[in-house]
Amino acid sequence: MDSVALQTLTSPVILFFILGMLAGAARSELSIPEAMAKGMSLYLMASIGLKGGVAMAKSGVNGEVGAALLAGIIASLAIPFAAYALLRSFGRLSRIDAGAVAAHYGSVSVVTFVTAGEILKGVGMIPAGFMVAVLAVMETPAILSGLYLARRGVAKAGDDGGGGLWHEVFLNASVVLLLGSFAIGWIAGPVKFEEVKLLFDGLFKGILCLFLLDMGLIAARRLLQSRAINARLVTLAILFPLVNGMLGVAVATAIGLDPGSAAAFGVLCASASYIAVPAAMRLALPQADPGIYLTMSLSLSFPFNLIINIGLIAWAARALAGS
Amino acid sequence: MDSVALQTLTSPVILFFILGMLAGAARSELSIPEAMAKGMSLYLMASIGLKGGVAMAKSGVNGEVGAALLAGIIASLAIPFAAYALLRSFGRLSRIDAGAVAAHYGSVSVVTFVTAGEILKGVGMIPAGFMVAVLAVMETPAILSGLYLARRGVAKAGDDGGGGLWHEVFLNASVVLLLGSFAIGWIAGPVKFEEVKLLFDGLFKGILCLFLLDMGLIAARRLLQSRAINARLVTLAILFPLVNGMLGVAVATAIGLDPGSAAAFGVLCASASYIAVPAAMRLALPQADPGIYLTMSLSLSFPFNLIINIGLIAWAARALAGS
Amino acid sequence: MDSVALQTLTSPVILFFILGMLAGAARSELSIPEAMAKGMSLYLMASIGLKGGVAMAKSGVNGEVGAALLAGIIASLAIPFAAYALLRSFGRLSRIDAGAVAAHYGSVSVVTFVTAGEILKGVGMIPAGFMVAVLAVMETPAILSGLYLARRGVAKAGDDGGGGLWHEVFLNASVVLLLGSFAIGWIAGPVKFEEVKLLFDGLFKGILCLFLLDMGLIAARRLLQSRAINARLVTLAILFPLVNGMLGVAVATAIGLDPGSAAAFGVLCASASYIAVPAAMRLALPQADPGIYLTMSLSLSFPFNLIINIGLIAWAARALAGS
Amino acid sequence: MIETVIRKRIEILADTPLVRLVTAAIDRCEITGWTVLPVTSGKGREGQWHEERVTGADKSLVLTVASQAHASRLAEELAPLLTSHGLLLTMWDVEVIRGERF
Amino acid sequence: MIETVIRKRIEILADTPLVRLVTAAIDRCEITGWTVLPVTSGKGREGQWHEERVTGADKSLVLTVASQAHASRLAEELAPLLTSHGLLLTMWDVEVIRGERF
Amino acid sequence: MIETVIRKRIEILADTPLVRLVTAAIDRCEITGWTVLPVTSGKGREGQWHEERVTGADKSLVLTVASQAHASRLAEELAPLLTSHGLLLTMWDVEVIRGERF
Ligand SMILES: Nc1ncnc2c1ncn2[C@@H]1O[C@H](COP(=O)(O)O)[C@@H](O)[C@H]1O
Ligand SMILES: Nc1ncnc2c1ncn2[C@@H]1O[C@H](COP(=O)(O)O)[C@@H](O)[C@H]1O
Ligand SMILES: Nc1ncnc2c1ncn2[C@@H]1O[C@H](COP(=O)(O)O)[C@@H](O)[C@H]1O
Ligand code: NA
Ligand code: NA
Ligand code: NA
Repeated sequence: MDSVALQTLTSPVILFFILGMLAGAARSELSIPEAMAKGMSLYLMASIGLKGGVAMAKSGVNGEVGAALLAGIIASLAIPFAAYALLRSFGRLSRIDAGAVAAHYGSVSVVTFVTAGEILKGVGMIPAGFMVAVLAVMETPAILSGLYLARRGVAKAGDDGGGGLWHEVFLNASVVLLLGSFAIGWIAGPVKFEEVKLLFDGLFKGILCLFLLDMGLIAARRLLQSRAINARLVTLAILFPLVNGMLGVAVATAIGLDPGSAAAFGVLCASASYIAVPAAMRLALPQADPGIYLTMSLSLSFPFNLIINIGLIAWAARALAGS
Repeated sequence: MDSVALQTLTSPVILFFILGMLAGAARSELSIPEAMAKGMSLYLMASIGLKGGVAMAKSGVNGEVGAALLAGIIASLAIPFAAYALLRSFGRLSRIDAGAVAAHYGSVSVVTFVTAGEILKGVGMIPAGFMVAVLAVMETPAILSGLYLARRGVAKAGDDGGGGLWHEVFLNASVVLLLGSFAIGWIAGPVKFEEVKLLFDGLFKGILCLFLLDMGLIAARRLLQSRAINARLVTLAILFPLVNGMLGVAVATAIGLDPGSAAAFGVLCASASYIAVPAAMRLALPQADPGIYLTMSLSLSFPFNLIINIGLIAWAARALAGS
Repeated sequence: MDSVALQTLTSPVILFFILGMLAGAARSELSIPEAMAKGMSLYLMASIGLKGGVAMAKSGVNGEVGAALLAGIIASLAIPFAAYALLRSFGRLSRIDAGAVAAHYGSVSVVTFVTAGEILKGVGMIPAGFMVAVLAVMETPAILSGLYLARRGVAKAGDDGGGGLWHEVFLNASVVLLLGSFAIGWIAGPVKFEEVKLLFDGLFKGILCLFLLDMGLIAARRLLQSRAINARLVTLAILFPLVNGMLGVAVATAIGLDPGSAAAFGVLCASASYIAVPAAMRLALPQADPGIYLTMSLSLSFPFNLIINIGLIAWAARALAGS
Repeated sequence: MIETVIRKRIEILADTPLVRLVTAAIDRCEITGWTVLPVTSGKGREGQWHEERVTGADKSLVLTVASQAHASRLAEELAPLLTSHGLLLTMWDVEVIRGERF
Repeated sequence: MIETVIRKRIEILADTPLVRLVTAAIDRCEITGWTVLPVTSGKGREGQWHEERVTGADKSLVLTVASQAHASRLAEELAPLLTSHGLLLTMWDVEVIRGERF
Repeated sequence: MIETVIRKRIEILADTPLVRLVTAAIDRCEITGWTVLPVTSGKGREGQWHEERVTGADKSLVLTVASQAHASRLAEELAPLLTSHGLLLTMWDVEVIRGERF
């Protein structure tokens, strides 16, 4: 684990994230233009989609893929139930807030996945290409669970967001871009990919640095301004990634994934959405407080995952594979 | 021709365009920030300008260049007359709408040219560097023809746009950037170009992918929302590129261009503007309906050129050169 | 000096700047989206910070570093006093305008520094890594001097900007980003830097081209619209860079810097801020006329430095080192 | 002097993911059109926010011009959303030329 | 209480390539200034549009503050363009401080 | 028909580095919130400007909705800055729903 921890803390990627958090905490005026941040997030998704598809074209489809996809969908559906129970009892949240937060933890964070990929690559644990598809399928099932939990027994008064919601959930920008570029990578294959590799592979880590600088700024600023967060919720925002990550690694190892992919699966379970799910919640559960769910997922669990938990998960995946 | 068709349909560049069209047709929320799209289009123009200039510095000026430039200017002036006749008779458009649409088909699409360049390079038919200058000189003459046709015999009531129009036409951003970076490439030459080659050459194809993703989205969305398009206009939007492309290849071969350059010339004739000309038309012919000219050039002719017509033109250029 | 002059005038970097100035002077509609320009300036600062830090990690800290930092701080504090005297007497400016302009000349222009770095590299005079830290520490002391000069003896009526000002000065985006990425480069070291080198080093010069295209446009447009500029102020806007540059080179050579670093130091003294200082002046000296200070620093001194003065300074640094 | 008529101008500040709900309501009221403006940052009872298009936590301003009758219908249509979805609605009289369009 | 005077605020939505025509008209009316705001998307009789700066099919909002007399002159100046160029103009009274500026 | 109350809408155009001064003044007046809109270009007595976020020479529009009393207080608070810092302030009556929020 030490090698991963060192790998993490001297990686420019993580250091830029920490710089962003420090600058945000010091209330510096530093900020990345919105359009650039949005552009970088689209780039990151297109890149990992493409690279996953190319890896898939190289390796071919095998049994593992189906198992991993199924495990991902089940995890995304199931995690919110466990999280909801704790958020209601220990976290003392209302039904609606608990449902909204639970949806975030069932879903995934693309950037956490991507950063983990770079860190794992650095220690020779390269995740399989199909993990990108697992990432894509895990984004949305959690939204269904979260809404079910939040609305159970409540008469849906004037469900205006309805039609828009399903659209948002299934044709959501990141799912379309991830799966679309996955397909393109698969069709184009490794030879054609060469022509665009410099952009989508060569620059990847550098652009991730700049993107994480921005995420650090946003995470710290939000934390400073949050009012609704208490010690119980902080505890849960650390506990969820820890437990979900370990369980994820265990399941993935059990279904036969290699250590790199098992670690990536653990990271997916550990990570919490802060892009797709918040947008869906604004539509479907407008009464839920973004001050709770965004702060927990973005300002607490996200940094914890990046700086500490990816290292722990990688260590666990190795330990389990070694046994 | 088969090799070009295959080349086209497995190229990440074209696949990203198709992904954009599909996402747009499915009304996905996916969208590229405006500032990023604008930035990428500036990058693409600076890149082809530079590369053309560098190629020119290598090859030196020869007789072909003058012939190609002249042919380009004549084509840009003449095409609108032929197109106008068909738009009035077969297309049943008003004089003003027909003039506006005709101007688009006489002018050129930078992105179609650039995409054709990549596809032609893939099959070993590299266009000469000076074709970039031909591209630049073909942008504006068509605007003059289109306006002449639209306004013939009409008393120009309160020609407010006048002064602004000539400015728009001759100092228009894409002409300035294309010719400016062409001159820079020429002055700097191949040795100095090395220093910036990674950005302007290495990343070119990758950035074209992301740009075409956006163009696909815009083209599909516009098609979905268009109300003024009927079967006659769809027919013309396919016919114009087909016929103009073939004639262009024939002329270019006749004046002695190599097959790659002849194909590029054909693509210029086939392509329709959707950036410079629409802006000029809003100023000079505000009564013309953008729902007609933008939909025809951007949502119909542009995809047809990218996906099918470039392949046909390349095949024709080869066939003619072989004969 | 001839080799540097030639180096300068055939460099794509400078040619793009000139293209921007010409397009701006011709009132072309060409423009770079704000968000892209802002993004490129953040990229340039992160890049030179990183590269400086990595160079520092390679070379280790030595006595020169401390001397250079101290000289930088003193220059930044002192230059405004000399400039102020001339701006009041020869330039005939009011106390407030003279103080504001003086602050600009004491501070530095990141882009001038960066462009000089590329030009110096081209003639084999590579500045030491720690010069980035000198750049960062020279940004703000001049603001203090300028404010002191402008406000001396004036009762500060309703000093609303106060609190915000110190914040702006010390946690200003460029200082945070420069020093932050300097630290990251230092911690990560040359091996880890390899992973992100393609973005932060490989693309550097190309992105600088596009950025300078925009700066040329902005500089020329501002000059066209300026009303408050007269021959006296134009004279000073040329004189300050000339004299400060030569004095800077002399001092730097005297304290033992190598010719490349001495030239870089001269460029820092010669350059005038047009990002950090104008923002601080709007807050702290709102009555000062931006039409004077921005036009002098951005539209006059900046082009003079880029196109002519960097060459002169490099020649002086060589001549002094040779003696 | 050119003839003008009085219409209502309504502006609604909403979270960007909710803009579609607002424009759908405008369409339902058969108002001829709407326009969306970007917004950079803000502060309200729920705290301050700043350019966060990445997390979808940003806002937009929807503006529409309508007759008094249509405007009232829109206000009523949106009223239930105002509290639940945290919308901010302001409305005032403006003069327009070619009033028959609205 | 601070003294305010009444001026007209005029806002004109126009295709971005046409903004120059609008600001030229404002200048001709000798109004002291104008300000342009970006616009993201919209819908009118000619259908919906969305962030298309690349094709020049986007719009901008020009805002200007002027005296009643200047405002009327501007409205008359722009009236012929309203229909031909599809501009949307709204105008209303606002209070300003330091009214002598406008 | 839905009940509305009258509030003041105040819009202040300011250089972006000065926005913090304006919002601080709004906070001091205990107004519930504010919203900042981007601005692209403009022209005034000091000449024309255009998208120059890089040099910090760009502007922003701050909008706030407040009761008459709060609005007057804000106008007085900002009055000294108007001339010295070149702010442009306009203010008018608007109808709002759920007026108790402001
Ligand atoms: N009633 C309205 N309220 C606000 N904006 C409108 C309205 N009608 C039209 N627009 C805007 O004006 C543009 C052109 O309208 P039109 O000429 O009707 O297509 C639309 O795309 C909208 O952005
Ligand atoms: N009458 C006006 N209407 C709208 N905006 C104005 C007006 N006058 C000035 N402005 C804006 O305020 C800025 C500063 O004005 P000034 O202080 O007169 O240079 C200008 O650049 C415009 O953006
Ligand atoms: N009084 C106000 N004036 C202008 N904008 C406001 C006001 N109150 C709230 N807002 C805006 O509405 C958003 C949501 O407000 P709230 O629901 O109170 O947090 C804020 O972030 C501001 O952008
Ligand atoms: Na998860
Ligand atoms: Na053509
Ligand atoms: Na200096």
